[in-house]
Amino acid sequence: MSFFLETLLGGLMSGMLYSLVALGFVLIYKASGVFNFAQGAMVLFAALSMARFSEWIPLWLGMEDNLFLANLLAIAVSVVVMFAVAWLIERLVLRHLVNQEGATLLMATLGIGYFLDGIGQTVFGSDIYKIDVGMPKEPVTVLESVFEGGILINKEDFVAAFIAAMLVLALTIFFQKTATGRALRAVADDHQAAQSIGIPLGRIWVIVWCVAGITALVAGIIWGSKLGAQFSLSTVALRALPVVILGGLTSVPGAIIGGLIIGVGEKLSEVFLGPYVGGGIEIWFAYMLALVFLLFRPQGLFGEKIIDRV
Amino acid sequence: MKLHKLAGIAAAIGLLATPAAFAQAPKAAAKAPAKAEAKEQFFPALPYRTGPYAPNGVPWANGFVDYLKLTNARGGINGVKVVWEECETAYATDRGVECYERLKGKHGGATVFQPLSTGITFALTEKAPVDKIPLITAGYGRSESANGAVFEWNFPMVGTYWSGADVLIQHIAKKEGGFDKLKGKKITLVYHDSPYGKEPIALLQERAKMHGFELSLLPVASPGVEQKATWLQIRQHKPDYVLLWGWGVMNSTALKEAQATGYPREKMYGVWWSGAEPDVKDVGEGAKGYNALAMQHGAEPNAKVVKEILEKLHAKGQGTGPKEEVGQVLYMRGLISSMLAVEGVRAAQGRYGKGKWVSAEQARWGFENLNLDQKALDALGFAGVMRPVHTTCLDHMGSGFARIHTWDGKKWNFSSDWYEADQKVLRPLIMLASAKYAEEKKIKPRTPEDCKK
Amino acid sequence: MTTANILLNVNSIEVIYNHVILVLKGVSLSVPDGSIVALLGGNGAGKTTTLRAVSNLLQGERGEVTKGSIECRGERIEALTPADLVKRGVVQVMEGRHCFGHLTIEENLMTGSYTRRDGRAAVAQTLEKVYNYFPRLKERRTSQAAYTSGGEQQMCAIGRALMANPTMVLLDEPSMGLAPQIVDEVFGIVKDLNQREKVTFLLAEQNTNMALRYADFGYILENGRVVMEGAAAELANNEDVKEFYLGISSGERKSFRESKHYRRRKRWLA
Amino acid sequence: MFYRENGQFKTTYQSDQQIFAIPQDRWAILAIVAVAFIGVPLLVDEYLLRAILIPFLILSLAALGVNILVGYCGQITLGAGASMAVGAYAAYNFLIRVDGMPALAAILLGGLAAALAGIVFGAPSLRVRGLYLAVATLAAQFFWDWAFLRIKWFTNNASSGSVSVADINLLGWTISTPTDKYLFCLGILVVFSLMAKNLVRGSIGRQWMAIRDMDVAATVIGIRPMYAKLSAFAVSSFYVGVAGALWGFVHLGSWEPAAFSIDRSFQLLFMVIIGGMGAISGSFFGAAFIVVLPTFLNQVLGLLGGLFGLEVSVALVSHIEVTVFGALIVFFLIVEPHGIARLWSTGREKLRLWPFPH
Repeated sequence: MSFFLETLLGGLMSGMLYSLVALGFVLIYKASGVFNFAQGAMVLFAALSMARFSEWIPLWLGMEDNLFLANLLAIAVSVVVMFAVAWLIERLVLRHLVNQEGATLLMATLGIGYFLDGIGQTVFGSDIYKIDVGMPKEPVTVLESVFEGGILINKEDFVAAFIAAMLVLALTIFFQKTATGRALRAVADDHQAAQSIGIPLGRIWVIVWCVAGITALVAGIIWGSKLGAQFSLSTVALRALPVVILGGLTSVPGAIIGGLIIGVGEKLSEVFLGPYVGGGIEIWFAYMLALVFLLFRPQGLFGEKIIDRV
Repeated sequence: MKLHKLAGIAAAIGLLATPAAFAQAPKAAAKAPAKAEAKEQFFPALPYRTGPYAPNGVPWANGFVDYLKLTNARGGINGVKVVWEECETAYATDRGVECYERLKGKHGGATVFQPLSTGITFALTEKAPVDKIPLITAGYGRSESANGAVFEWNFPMVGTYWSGADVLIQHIAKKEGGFDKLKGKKITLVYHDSPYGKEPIALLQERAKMHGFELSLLPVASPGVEQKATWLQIRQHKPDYVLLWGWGVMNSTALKEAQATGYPREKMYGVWWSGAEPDVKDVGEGAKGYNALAMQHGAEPNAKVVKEILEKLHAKGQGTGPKEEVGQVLYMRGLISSMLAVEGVRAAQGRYGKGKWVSAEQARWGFENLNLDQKALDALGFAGVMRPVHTTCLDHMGSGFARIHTWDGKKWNFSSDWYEADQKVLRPLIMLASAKYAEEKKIKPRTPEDCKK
Repeated sequence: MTTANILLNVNSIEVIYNHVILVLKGVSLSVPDGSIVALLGGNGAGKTTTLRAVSNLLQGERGEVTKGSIECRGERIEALTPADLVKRGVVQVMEGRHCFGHLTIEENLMTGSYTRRDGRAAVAQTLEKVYNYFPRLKERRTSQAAYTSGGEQQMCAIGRALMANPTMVLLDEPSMGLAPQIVDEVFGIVKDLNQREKVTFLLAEQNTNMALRYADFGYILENGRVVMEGAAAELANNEDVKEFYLGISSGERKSFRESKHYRRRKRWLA
Repeated sequence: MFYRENGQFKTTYQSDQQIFAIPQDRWAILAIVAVAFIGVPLLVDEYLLRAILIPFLILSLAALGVNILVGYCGQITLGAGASMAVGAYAAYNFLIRVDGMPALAAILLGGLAAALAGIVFGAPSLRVRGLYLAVATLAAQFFWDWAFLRIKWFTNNASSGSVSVADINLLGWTISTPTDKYLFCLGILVVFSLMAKNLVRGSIGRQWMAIRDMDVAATVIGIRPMYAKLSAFAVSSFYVGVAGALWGFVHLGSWEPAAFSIDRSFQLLFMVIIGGMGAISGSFFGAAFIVVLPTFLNQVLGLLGGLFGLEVSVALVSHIEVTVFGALIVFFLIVEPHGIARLWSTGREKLRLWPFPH
């Protein structure tokens, strides 16, 4: 029993981490109808920027021992960097692709992804870099009185989950309650109509990519402090895809619920089903799980219905 | 818009012109050897300095190139200078194949290829016999290619995954106090889910049958950043030992997850690709007590050859990569790989003419008849770094020695004596697997008589 | 028409799509302040392209204005973004309605006020006004736009444009796909808005009959050229217009068998 | 000027509906094929054949398959790599398990197996659309990746899970030299391209396009979406599966599942979108772009570095290569969002009018 709970909890925690990446997808899709395959690259870019600046800034300023201040400055610099990336993407790419089909835009984001991967490694290097924001590493054991051996909890995951939850809350409010949020949703529905009533697409996109950049930074810091900032971070995006699909491309809360379901589903399947078929099933199990949900709700659990009128 | 269009057309024309450029590049290269013939021995390198495995690929590549530089600084191979050229593979098989094709004809023809990737090794194993270029896969590649009768062109020198796995089990047995104590013990293999990670399974299963320990297998999908479920299972099973067969980020992630689930690092044993500085660096104290196989060498900051490189290359600003890296585990691996290639050529010169350029086919003879005894190693500056290597027609591995080293939170220290892989266990497996390959590819294995040619 | 109160002046513009397809071949027209001007013509005549050229929405379709000029109150506007144009009071209602399907009707309307900087109260006031003109929208305010009827969506699109407080609305095919009754209702509201709110309309329409009934002035486009222009009443009485656009021929009705084997030649096609 | 149809009159429906209705096109295609069969083997060297042209041919075939599904039927797929893998492993198993199985038959059977798998994993398309479908097809990708690694039967119990095959023998012709391999792949590609060209302009092709443009409307006019979509999945997977078998048998000779990883799926989708969706020629343009460009950049950047006397490290070159590759993708999309094939046809349109601008 305690092992089951541990697995469950582990799944929930991983799920929250996936959600963090999934959120980036949802944000951009919701606000511009673009499925941003560069999200993984953005997470990597943000993490590299964070890791390297927190290493460089103390060297430049000559304050080796103030970790807190160094991290704070590095975060600030990284935010600026991500803003610049967002602005450039709008300027150089999206502006010229107004009103194009989904496939074209998707392709463009893949191009952006390559670009960021390349430039990120050129500027920041391709080694493993450390992000140390003081996340607790050692596990704690709780509920020892209830279960034999207690339940092992990873404190780091707990902190990460909390941050993710806060982020989601803020984003939900932003989308549903503000005029900018409304304009973002309008742009997602119909670029041209939004343009025709005077919503400046350029500015909207910059805003949205900035928000997605911040989300990528948060995800990058958390994942980076877990795994180290290095190239493989961009592959976590693939783990987040079933989450987005299951939760619905357009739903912020969906990204969270989807993350939890996928996280729990894949961990339980790997631990309890895996041994019978040789293991290593969690990736495709996650996708299959998403697929099964899709068969019942083709737009994802919380996604907006795909509305067709002939 | 006009500008865009023009630029677009220009780009299109550029693309069309590409074949012409391609056609010229190798031809230009083909001309070069006319004057360079019998002068420079070409060692192509297929490293990866980008992509998911870059942190581990870079030091290897630096060591590889540094030794070639050192060889020239020492006056070449009996006076024959060496040249090298890198082609980035990013650990991708098709890029590796393209690089192989690109480099094999350059600078008068490649002497030997070293792909540093199991996948690329598999693909090149098919091409090398056709082009008559040998492959050195020191410490990786196909374990069964140690059988030179079938794999005429493959040289998994110094160690294969099977010899490595065998040594690990020997070490564990010794720790437990004998092979008979292994009975009923639980050993878990956490492996990279690819041919690389799966290589040791056959041998471990063989050993499990012999000694009656319980072997469980936990695959980790590439690149290995998601291991929570794996370590939850380990926490449940509480195995006595965990063997780690990872590469790149998978290693450090495994150590972090072990820390997070509280599995003692002292009971973890990595293969030699899981026991270098990049694997433990950002885990630091969290990896203290973790053991890994040392493919003969470990981190060797005090070796003579390392000092020589620092003095002859890095002191003059001619080194490859940062100075601190010289002597680290993966750097040493690249260095040794490079050394084996150079010494093979030296051996071939012994037969085909000292101080003369040798072809790839001639070099193959050198690799097959390599006899690096302790004296030769000492002379090269490898005293204490490795043990003698002696290859034959039937045994392309040449040496099955290995030892264990342990991370103390700051650096790697040796923690065991030398072990030698048990040929009685290895040989049948090698013969079986290579016979199957020969059958698939319709190859007739060489007989001892063929070897004498 | 004096030049003083001309709101919009289009001066022999040429539009090319995708660098090869020439669609407008020198279209000129002017729209006086406070009027309703109709652009008439068949499919592919260039009506929509003209409107898009004015509102600068061509870019998304890979079209561009290559010759001529467009002026709004004497100011050149070809280089402005659509958003700038909305701030200057020119809004387009696109053909085929283009409501934001996943937003509710009220949210749709509110997006129209995005460019306004005159405070919440003023916006709320405009919203009330729009609801007055289109009481149906008020009923459906909380339903998703995609689930409303075609007429409601057209009203929503017009209402959304009004939320920007425009001086001029470019209205593209408001009658498309609507029942005649609804068309009447929509045109009635357009006329109302024109008279009471002093909104200028430039209207592209295939339904010539309906358009001429409500418009002050009309242009007839064919093959990317203006082939006829005149006051609405004049056009409605023109023989050619009657024959080719209104489907009324002179004389009494003939049976199909007696009808001419060839139609009257369009005189302007030289 | 030379590309003008004036004076060419069609007097029968048959001549009006030929594959290449304009004689200039017909001659051009014939010339290209002739050069490819005769000229290229004589002119180019081994490097070009083995490292560029053979991969280009095989991936063109795969891209053609993906284009049928994505470009003509509008179903985005990210599982093409898996179809290649199914084709390769199925062909391998047919070859080793059935005595005396000719290699070409094994390759085609591999394609059929891929078609079957395609139908199974294409089934969600009946309910799921667009990006959701794209991600759903990833399920197939990861499932097959896993299956070929884990299920030993597929790899004939190879200890490492990778398999290898001997050179193909086709009616006494042993395909071993690069030129042989090139001609073999080229032959298959030409046959399959003509088949595809005919398929997409026939009834089934029109059904696919109707489904692509608006599936609800297509259903209303009596097209059975199940039949149309699944047939597109089947045909597409067949093409991709054959390409996969060729990739394994002819190009690599020995392979592991990683040869058909998710990167391959993305790569194939790239080719189709960059090359031009819904255009047969687009598949070739796209494959050329994706196969040639990185290698080209890599070599040119290295040369450029050498030109300025800088010793550019391999790492920097490949970082820049990735960067430039990404930038070029974006650039091409901006110049022509509908792919290189459209750029080509726009150019042709201009050629027809030349020297007049409109």
